[in-house]
Amino acid sequence: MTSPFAVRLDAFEGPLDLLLHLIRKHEMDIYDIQIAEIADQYLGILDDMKSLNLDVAGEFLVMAATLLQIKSAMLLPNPEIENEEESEEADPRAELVARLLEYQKYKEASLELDDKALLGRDVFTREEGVPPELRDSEVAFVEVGIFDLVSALQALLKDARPETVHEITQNTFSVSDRINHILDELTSKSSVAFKDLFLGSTDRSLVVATFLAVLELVKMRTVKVMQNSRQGTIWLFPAVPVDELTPHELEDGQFGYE
Amino acid sequence: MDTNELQSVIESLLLVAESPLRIERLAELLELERSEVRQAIEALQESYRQREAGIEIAFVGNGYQFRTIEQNAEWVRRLAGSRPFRFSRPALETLAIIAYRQPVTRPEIEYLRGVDSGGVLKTLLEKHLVRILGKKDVPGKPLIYGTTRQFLELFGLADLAALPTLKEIADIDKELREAEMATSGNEKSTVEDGGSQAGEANP
Amino acid sequence: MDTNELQSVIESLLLVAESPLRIERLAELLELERSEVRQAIEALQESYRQREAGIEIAFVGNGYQFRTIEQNAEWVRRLAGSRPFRFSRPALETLAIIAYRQPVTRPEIEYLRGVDSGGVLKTLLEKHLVRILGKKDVPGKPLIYGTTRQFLELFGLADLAALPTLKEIADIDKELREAEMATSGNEKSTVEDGGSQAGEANP
Repeated sequence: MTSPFAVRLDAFEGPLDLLLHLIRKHEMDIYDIQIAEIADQYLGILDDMKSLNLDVAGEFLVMAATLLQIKSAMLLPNPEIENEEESEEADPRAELVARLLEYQKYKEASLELDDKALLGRDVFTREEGVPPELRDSEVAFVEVGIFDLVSALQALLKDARPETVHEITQNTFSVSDRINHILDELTSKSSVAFKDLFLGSTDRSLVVATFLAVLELVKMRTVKVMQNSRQGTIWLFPAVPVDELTPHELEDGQFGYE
Repeated sequence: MDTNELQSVIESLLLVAESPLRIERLAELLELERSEVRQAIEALQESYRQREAGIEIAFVGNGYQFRTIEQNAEWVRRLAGSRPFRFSRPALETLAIIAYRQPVTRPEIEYLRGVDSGGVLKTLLEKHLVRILGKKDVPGKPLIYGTTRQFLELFGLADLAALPTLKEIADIDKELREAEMATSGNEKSTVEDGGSQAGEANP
Repeated sequence: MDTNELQSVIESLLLVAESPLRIERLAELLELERSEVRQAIEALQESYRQREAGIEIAFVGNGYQFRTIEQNAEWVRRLAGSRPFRFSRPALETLAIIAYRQPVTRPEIEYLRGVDSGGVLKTLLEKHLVRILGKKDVPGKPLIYGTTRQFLELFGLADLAALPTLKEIADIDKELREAEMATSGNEKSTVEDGGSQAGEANP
């Protein structure tokens, strides 16, 4: 049942990749693709897949339809064509060819990128400089950007009671208190989960003060925020030796309201 | 500060910096002209090269950084007990498109690749190799993506201008044809290799 | 492995090691006698000393490690001291309020913070993180404030639209979730949408 071109679709990045393969295999000029032949080949491969009960991704089906559309368009005589230039513009294959050329360019570029001396694979730098995510794929923590933090904040606020608009929230939790609390936790435990900083409370002022405290500690490079997967728990680690975590710099004189 | 002293100080600073040090930052710190700093760094680079040291001063992500030389990769990996990671092809393709066409939207990436790219995009965001630059001012306000400093550092690129030149199609076609001819006869296994690679884990 | 190569590999290993490397560890890794390793390291140490480099291979805690030389300590401290911004809590709070609520007046900021914010505002103005946008057309004509380009640069944002609002985070999550769920069959329209946009996407 299988054609001589028994190929696995998952070997290809997508329909464009498969088409390029077929064009090359049949030594066609990419600027003058024999659509009928290519379409037959392409559909044959898809049929093979189906007969093997393999899933054919939607993108491949869309391309099949496109090929058939082009094929039929090419069978129709176009009375408006009068000279070469116009005929090229009206070539039903034009868009496909352009896409193939463009795709091939980036595919090639991606292979060239892969040939570079990659940090963490071919070249290395001092440990602090290596993006943590490249150290060890399974257990490595990823440094969290502002986006991730805000997203965590959002998750916490989702459960929060809606605020009464005109009530001025009493700042029962100050940022410097929360900083000191985090530093205490880190000194005793050496790491602490972001969500555990909120004491199970959804009090908005606590959440915001804690969030700002974390941001500030990150800005001071005292604390590193890491996550082992996008949905995973966010962890705080000390970015400095534990004995330097003492909150002595964080007295009210420096942090207090003016 | 004489030339030797300047080079010495720069060596110290490069060793302790957390990320590649920019000329501007060094010049400001040392209260010198950028050109003086650049000259000193270039002399240092040359001196490491000349004595065929195991470390070099690389220009990556618009800054300078000590890195091990590529020839010693195997030993360094042995120290860390790590195996070389490899990028999946979807990740590389998507990354290449974002790198060359940024700012670029997800629909644009998917048009160019011909396949859904949401999953790959998410992975690249998680790895901090691409970032969201904002939203495009067109109907639907799609997010626009670009590469990060980490991307440059990972691929050892000085800046975006250092990306490999996009080749003319004719060149690629010729190269690929030659490559395929060279390996003709084992088409099947090549294809299957490709398959197993594509499925492999991201870095 | 000849002497030069051995030294080169050791240099690489010393650069990337997280903690001082012991002779025993190196010997094991390199499958060499300790004496050979020791000799290579000592030769390396000598070479760094001789060219009066800014870094040295120090013997610390039973192992070897790259360190900056003591004479450059002041410069290294300066680098560490020139690290980007330390925000005080009032500054961070005020900045956040201005960023998300701009254009905003001082009374509005103070209402939200519950305290006088004149001092912080002045600091932020001096640091060029916020600026005066004009005067609000209400009684008293209070000044209105907004963030600056420097603010965007500091936080690595392309523009204010790239500020991570809660809503935007929700959008990204949604977009990426949809991407994951998107499977076969529904791609046609997406692909075509992408097509019309792809043409204007050049960097």
